[in-house]
Amino acid sequence: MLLVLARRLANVVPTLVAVIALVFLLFSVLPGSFISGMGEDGRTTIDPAVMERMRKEMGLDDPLPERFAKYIAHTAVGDLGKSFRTREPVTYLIGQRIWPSLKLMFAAMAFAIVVGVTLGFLAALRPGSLVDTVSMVAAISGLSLSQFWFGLMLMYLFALTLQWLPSFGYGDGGIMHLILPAIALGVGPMALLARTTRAAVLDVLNADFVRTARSKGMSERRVVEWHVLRNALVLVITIIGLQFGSLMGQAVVVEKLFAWPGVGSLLIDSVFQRDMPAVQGCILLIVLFFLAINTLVDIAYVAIDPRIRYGR
Amino acid sequence: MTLIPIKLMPRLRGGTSLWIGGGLVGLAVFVAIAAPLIARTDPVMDANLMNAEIPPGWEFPFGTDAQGRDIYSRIVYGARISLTVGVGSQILNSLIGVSLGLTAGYWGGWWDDFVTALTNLMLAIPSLIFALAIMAILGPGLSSLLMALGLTAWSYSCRIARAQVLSLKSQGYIQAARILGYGDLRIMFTQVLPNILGPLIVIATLGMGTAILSEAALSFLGLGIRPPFPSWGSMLSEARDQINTVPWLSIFPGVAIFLTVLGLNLLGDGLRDILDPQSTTRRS
Amino acid sequence: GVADAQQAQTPRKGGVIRMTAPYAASFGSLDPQATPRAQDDIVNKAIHRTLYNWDTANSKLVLELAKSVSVSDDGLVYTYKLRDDAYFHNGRKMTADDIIYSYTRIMDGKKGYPGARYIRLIKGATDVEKGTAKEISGLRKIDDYTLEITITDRVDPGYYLFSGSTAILPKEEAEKPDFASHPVGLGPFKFKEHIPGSRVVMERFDKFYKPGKPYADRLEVLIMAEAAARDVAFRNKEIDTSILGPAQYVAYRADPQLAKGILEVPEMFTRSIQFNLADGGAKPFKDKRVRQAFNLAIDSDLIIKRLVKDKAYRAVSWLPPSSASFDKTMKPYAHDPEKAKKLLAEAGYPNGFEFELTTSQNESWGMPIVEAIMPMLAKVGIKIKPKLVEVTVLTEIAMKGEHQAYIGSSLTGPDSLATLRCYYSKTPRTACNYTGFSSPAFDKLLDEAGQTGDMAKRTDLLKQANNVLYDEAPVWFFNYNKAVLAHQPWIHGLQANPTEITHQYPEDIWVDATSPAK
Amino acid sequence: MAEPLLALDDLAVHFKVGSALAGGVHTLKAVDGVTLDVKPGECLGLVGESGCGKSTLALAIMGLIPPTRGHIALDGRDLAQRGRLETARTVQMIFQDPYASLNPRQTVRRTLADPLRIHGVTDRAEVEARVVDIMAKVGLRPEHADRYPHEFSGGQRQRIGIARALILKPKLVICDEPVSALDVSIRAQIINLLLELKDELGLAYIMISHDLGVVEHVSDRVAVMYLGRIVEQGGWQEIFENPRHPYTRALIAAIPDPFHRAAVSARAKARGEVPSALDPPPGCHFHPRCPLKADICVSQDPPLEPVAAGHRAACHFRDRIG
Amino acid sequence: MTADSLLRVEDLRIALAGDRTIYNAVEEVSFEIRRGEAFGLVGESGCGKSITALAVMGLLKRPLSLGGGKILLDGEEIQNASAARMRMLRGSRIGMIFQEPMTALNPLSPVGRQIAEMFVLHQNAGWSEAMDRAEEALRQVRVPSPGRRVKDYPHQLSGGMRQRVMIAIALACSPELLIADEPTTALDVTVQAEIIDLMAELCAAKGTAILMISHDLGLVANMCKRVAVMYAGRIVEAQPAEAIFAKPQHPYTQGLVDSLPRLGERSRRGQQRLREIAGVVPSIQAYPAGCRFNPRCPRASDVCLTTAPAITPLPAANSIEALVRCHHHG
Ligand SMILES: Nc1ncnc2c1ncn2[C@@H]1O[C@H](COP(=O)(O)OP(=O)(O)OP(=O)(O)O)[C@@H](O)[C@H]1O
Ligand SMILES: Nc1ncnc2c1ncn2[C@@H]1O[C@H](COP(=O)(O)OP(=O)(O)OP(=O)(O)O)[C@@H](O)[C@H]1O
Ligand SMILES: [Mg+2]
Ligand SMILES: [Mg+2]
Repeated sequence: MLLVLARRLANVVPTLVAVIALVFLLFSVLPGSFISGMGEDGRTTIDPAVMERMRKEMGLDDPLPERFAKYIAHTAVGDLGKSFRTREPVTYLIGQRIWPSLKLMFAAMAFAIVVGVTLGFLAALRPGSLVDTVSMVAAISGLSLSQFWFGLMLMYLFALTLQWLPSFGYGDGGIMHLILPAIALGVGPMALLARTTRAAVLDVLNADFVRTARSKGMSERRVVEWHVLRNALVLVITIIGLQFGSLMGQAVVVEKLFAWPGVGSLLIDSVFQRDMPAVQGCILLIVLFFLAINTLVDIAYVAIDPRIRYGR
Repeated sequence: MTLIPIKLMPRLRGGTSLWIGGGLVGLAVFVAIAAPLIARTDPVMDANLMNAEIPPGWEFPFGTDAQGRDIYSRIVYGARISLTVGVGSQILNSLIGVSLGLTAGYWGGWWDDFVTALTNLMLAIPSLIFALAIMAILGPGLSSLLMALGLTAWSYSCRIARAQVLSLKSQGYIQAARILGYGDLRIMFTQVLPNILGPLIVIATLGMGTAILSEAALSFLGLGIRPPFPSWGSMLSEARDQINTVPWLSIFPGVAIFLTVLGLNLLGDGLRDILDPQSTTRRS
Repeated sequence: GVADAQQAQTPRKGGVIRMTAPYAASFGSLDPQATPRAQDDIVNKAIHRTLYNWDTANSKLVLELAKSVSVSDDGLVYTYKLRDDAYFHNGRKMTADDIIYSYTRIMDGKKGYPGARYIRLIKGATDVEKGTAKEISGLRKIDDYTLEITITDRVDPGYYLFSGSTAILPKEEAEKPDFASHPVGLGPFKFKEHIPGSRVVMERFDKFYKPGKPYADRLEVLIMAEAAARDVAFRNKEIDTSILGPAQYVAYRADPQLAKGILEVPEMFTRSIQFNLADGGAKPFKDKRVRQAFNLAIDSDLIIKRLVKDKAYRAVSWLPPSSASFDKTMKPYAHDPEKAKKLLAEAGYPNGFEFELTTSQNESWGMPIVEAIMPMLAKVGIKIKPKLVEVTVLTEIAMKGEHQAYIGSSLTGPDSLATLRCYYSKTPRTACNYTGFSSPAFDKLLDEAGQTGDMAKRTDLLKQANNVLYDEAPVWFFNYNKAVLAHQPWIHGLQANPTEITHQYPEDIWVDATSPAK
Repeated sequence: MAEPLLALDDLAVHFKVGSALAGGVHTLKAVDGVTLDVKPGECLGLVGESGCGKSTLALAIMGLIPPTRGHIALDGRDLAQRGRLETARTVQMIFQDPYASLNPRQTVRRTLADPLRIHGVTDRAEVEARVVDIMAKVGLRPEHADRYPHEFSGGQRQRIGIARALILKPKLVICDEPVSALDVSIRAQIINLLLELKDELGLAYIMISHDLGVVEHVSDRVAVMYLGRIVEQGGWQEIFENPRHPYTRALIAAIPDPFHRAAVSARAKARGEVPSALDPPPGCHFHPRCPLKADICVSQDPPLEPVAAGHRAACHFRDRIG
Repeated sequence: MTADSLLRVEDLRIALAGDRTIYNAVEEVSFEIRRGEAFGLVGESGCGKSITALAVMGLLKRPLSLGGGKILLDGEEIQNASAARMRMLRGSRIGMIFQEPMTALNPLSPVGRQIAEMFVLHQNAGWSEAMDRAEEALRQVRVPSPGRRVKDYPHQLSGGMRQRVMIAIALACSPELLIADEPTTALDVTVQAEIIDLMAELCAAKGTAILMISHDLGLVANMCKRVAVMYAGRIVEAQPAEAIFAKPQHPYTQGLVDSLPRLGERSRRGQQRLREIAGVVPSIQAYPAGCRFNPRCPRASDVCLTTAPAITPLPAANSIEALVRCHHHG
């Protein structure tokens, strides 16, 4: 257990460093400085003298290697710098966004898992049946949907036409505001999970050991409960992990559409404001989240799959 | 070249998803190629503000937009851009992914470690985020979009290529080729590549759908194609403010995207059944 | 009905106001001095106060934190009698020291606060900025409620000191490291909560200096950058005010219910294509006839009517109609492609030419407009190669002169002199002379206007200068923005602020009992 | 005595398995100190259980796996000094699985002609003639040339594999279980073919097989491998009739023979499982399963020593058996 | 039908649903196994051995189905028995061992539990009692330190150990019949011998009859009393084990016996050319008319091309039935 964790961490660190370097380099060549990002709608013009002074102040005129070294040194101790835009520490800015982001992701994933895995299971247990056809058509359609288009449709249907749910925003952080964005975000993973679960369950149902189980005189129900579920779960959990891990990245669109105060909207905002420290911080967080979830999946594997638990 | 051995032919009959998917994609490709023939007007210059926002009807089958341009014609030309984005970025992805994956799997050693690390790195940064960063740097436009989507999603084909090579490497015919004195590159191109094309084509097909959706998402975020040339994504994104007032502006590009991506996904599924029968749905 | 109208006369106390912040997906900073963004000022106007304010009803500057002011004869020394009833939200009374502290803070050279450009008007401010002085010599406290300000130019300091970025802050709070997340000011509402990316909630400040105000118990500003989502939310009655784009403008006007709640104002923004007349630009634009032809070739009225959906006023010249120097007798360039062709031929471009037009995605002054003028210009032979950039980069490109022409929106008020300075030949490109325009006649008129203390004469000189611009046409005069604010029937007291319609006067706003918000 | 065609001297192939991050690196001694030679025209049978290193040995001889230690000499010259192409013209290989050993996307003609071109035979007519010739030799008809592998049965595919191995006219052919993946009723066809070709072309073989019957049938000499080492080596008759290593005896005893039911004493049988090559037992690798195990077997590794002319066995008790 | 007949298969036909037609993957298969007897079924890959075994277990799955014939277990017709009835028989009265010990066990479940399931399913045992008995069952199949091994997962065991676990599962409820479908092909030769011995020994002790399926004629003949040879979906010959080697009657059996080099053969007779069986095994879709062996048969005559040969009983040796299906046997 500890070993697996240590091993993962050893793998994660170089990836993280590489991501930090990559992001830094990418955004050091961005045209347009943060200052031009400070006005919008052409409404404010900023004094060039001020701009010069601020560039100096923020160390933007230092040579690239020097900036990079400084950046790495600071990041290593958890200091992501100060936002160009709000002059607050990036960690603080991100800190404010993490909770809403997590809430949205967990809700979306819960939706995806509950609906997707259930559909996939039902489909696999009766291949070729109506349930199977319908859920697989739904799944492949779900994969073909443009996220923001689907989000808009949800908004119009549930908020405007039916008036069941609020259309956008975080509200008081209650569940009502969460439903629509969670569905919009969760529909992709849901479709994927439905398909994966179906394939995984079918895979397992055709495995030799299921035939062994049947030859023992087990009822179909017991076969599923004792031998199929757990094995299918091993396959499904990878997809859950991968999906979950990348959800924070995918959430950009949904967060923007629903004005959800998460990391994604902070990122997109910061990109447009050329707020480099904030952008780097957000991407770092997103990557970190991805890696963390994958580490958790690895640990889950260890718990579920004895083949990994005992070396190999 | 016989990509699909004859024994596969009987299976073609059963694959409904292949036929529907192939039909939809074929239609999109046809529309894109024949755009100048089947479009009614120029998608950019034939703006006539006097015709602005006419609902679908006899004169304009899909209606007109705020500039008075024929939406049908814009959709038709949009197919070109959207498919270019889909196909172009996937070609780029496949080229990068396959050359890295192929060589990494075949040569192994430090190169393999390096490529694997790079792949993991790419996988760790969500490709939309990566594409967004690249778009922000390069600015909107077709070529930046091709770069942004073509440089960021190669990890899938790379992984597949590598895994396939690893499993093929111990196959008798690869070893036989080495024993017979074939050079490494010759082995990769004549022995390995033709035999791993199947799953690669599948992944590329599915990737095209993803690319088209990513283009739409990037357009929505304000980092998409460079107007005035229409892509479905940019049309959809421009029309989103009017979804309630001028619905046909968003319905038609939305449907075009949906059907094309659906077609690509179905086609990919169908092809997978034929070309890559052992793999189950494992895409992420 | 009548009953409604009567009820509308007596403001109700209590209730919740829910306004929207439509310009970006977040607020930059709630430290008003740290941000120049219109988006942030939507909140900051409620929490903070500046020395002057803009009186929308009468289109003029008024004193806000002072009861009266007297001006020396040379027009450079202003003595203010400050309010003695203004309290900060922490309960402390405002004094002259707070103003001195606030202005000095803005001039901290290390911080680069955007408001510095306004405070520089005060004598000695630049010394503080450079670090050669600790105090601004032009600020003098006479007693707690009397302040003397010495300025460097003969201008009305009100144009400078009403900007949100010159808000007056209490030292003891502003010095705290978390001030930006717990702002304290003089405004009618005090800060309660900020969920970044979502909303800011404020509560009534009972010791606000205007008696009986504000009315509402709570003020919420909800971030809502997506027009479509905003539309849904407004129709869903989740917000009380919403900014309308052209598409919604049409729809809302067509809807009998929604049409009742539309507030329109000609904002002080002029939309135009600015030609780069300097060496980096396209050669043809150096010829005045080409620029005129450009203006004649485009059917601007048609674009405004059909594409902009009448959500704009046709531009005549540079200054907006709300400016005193606007010449009401002038007629905008007519739509006359024939004449345009003739002028082009005279200038030596009978077959037209091609140029690169830098544009953003903005729906009112970006790509959609370019798409509409492309075919029109093509008819006279001018071909456009659009170059799409982000809004944020546009200004930078303009400053660097890396463009042949760009389409944008410029603030053209309320200070007409400052506005026209953007075409003064000695104004550097980095300030705002993005066209690189230079005309001796224009310069002379502007010099004279700057020197005169006679306001009527100045207005007249500026009018002439504006007419020079009309003739020289360094830009394509497109339109003046019409800002449109949709509001729910239960919200009252909104004002058509021409400087920025989202900047409301929250102390005057009240909601009646039909509001669904609790 | 003829100069050996192939001489292995203390050949060892070790694999590094695992990774430093995942549980540590271990050394797997797939082949560990093998000394062998093959003379021209001779067939050497190589038997041993799964995983004992037979295929690895073959691949090392082919130059596909670099040896960790020891030497491989072909035609008297060290493999390392020979060119890739030269080696290819001297030694070739036939694989076990006729389905996996042919490129599914290549016609028979391409499979056979490409190697010729690589080896500098550019004349079209000559290439064609050699392809047709070799196909005839292995019993394929000329019209088969333009078909793809999936159009052939397993036996035919193995013929194609044999043709491919012979197209460059090698002197030594390594057959790695050439028949074990074939239908039982087809095996005789292939074994006969291999023997015919041997006589006709004067080939030397290394015949790797599980099937003792096959090895006995075709080999001139036999080597028995256990966990990477040769434990016994000698003429076929010696090995099968007078085995001196308990492992060889166990192998023979394990073959069910309906004619000689219970003929072999239970004493000859091995017990238990084959240990992992990753972690072989100390001393004699066979001792945990050996019916003759004594203390010396645990502590000392018996060398491969002669028991009779041309017959060597690696057992402390080699002289007591038999 | 003999008095102590345990399993009797009569005229079994297994249908394989193809794209358009239905093929008979197996047809006219009849055999009988008596209590405690070891019966061998030999044949090349794809001739239908495994599906015959699955048919007996009632485990055929699409596209395969029972096309006809009777299966009698202890006199009871089970070919149409209810699912519940079949579940009761499976495991408790018929046990089965599969070819691949690597995949036939659930990788995520401890082997002890997989054995214990049998007691829970068929003997109403509680889990803890069942686990104790599983340990005992492991001891019976001579797995060292069974107390520890019950908690092990399949991947921790070697191939031979796993196959021992499979045997323990199959024999857990002391079934009357054990179907062993190529139980040792995936194992090393030396291990193979041990497993076969173990199986034979346990069955003898419990009085369990064995249906032993293999493609190795030698192996089957060695272990079983009676052997049937299948070719292309039909049984072509059945004889006592010694006889089938000494006096094979069907040309196919004769070919098999002669074509393979047997240990000691070269010493006795020198290196001779092996006898070949010409041609290849036909695929289901292309079974020839008449006798299915006719394209490869040296004795084929016109009648073989048109008429499928009927069963010819052979003179019984040791009172065991023997038969051959050939127009020109002998
Ligand atoms: N590339 C490799 N990396 C690590 N270990 C290997 C590699 N190739 C083979 N081995 C290991 O070396 C040992 C010998 O393998 P080899 O394939 O030579 O056995 P073999 O005798 O041919 O067995 P079989 O009869 O099953 O073909 C095995 O334990 C195998 O797992
Ligand atoms: N699920 C299935 N779908 C289609 N055909 C099948 C299926 N299962 C078996 N068959 C076919 O039925 C025939 C008999 O198969 P079976 O598995 O019984 O052969 P076998 O004699 O056991 O061969 P092996 O020695 O390879 O195990 C084969 O030709 C096989 O292709
Ligand atoms: Mg091998
Ligand atoms: Mg079988």
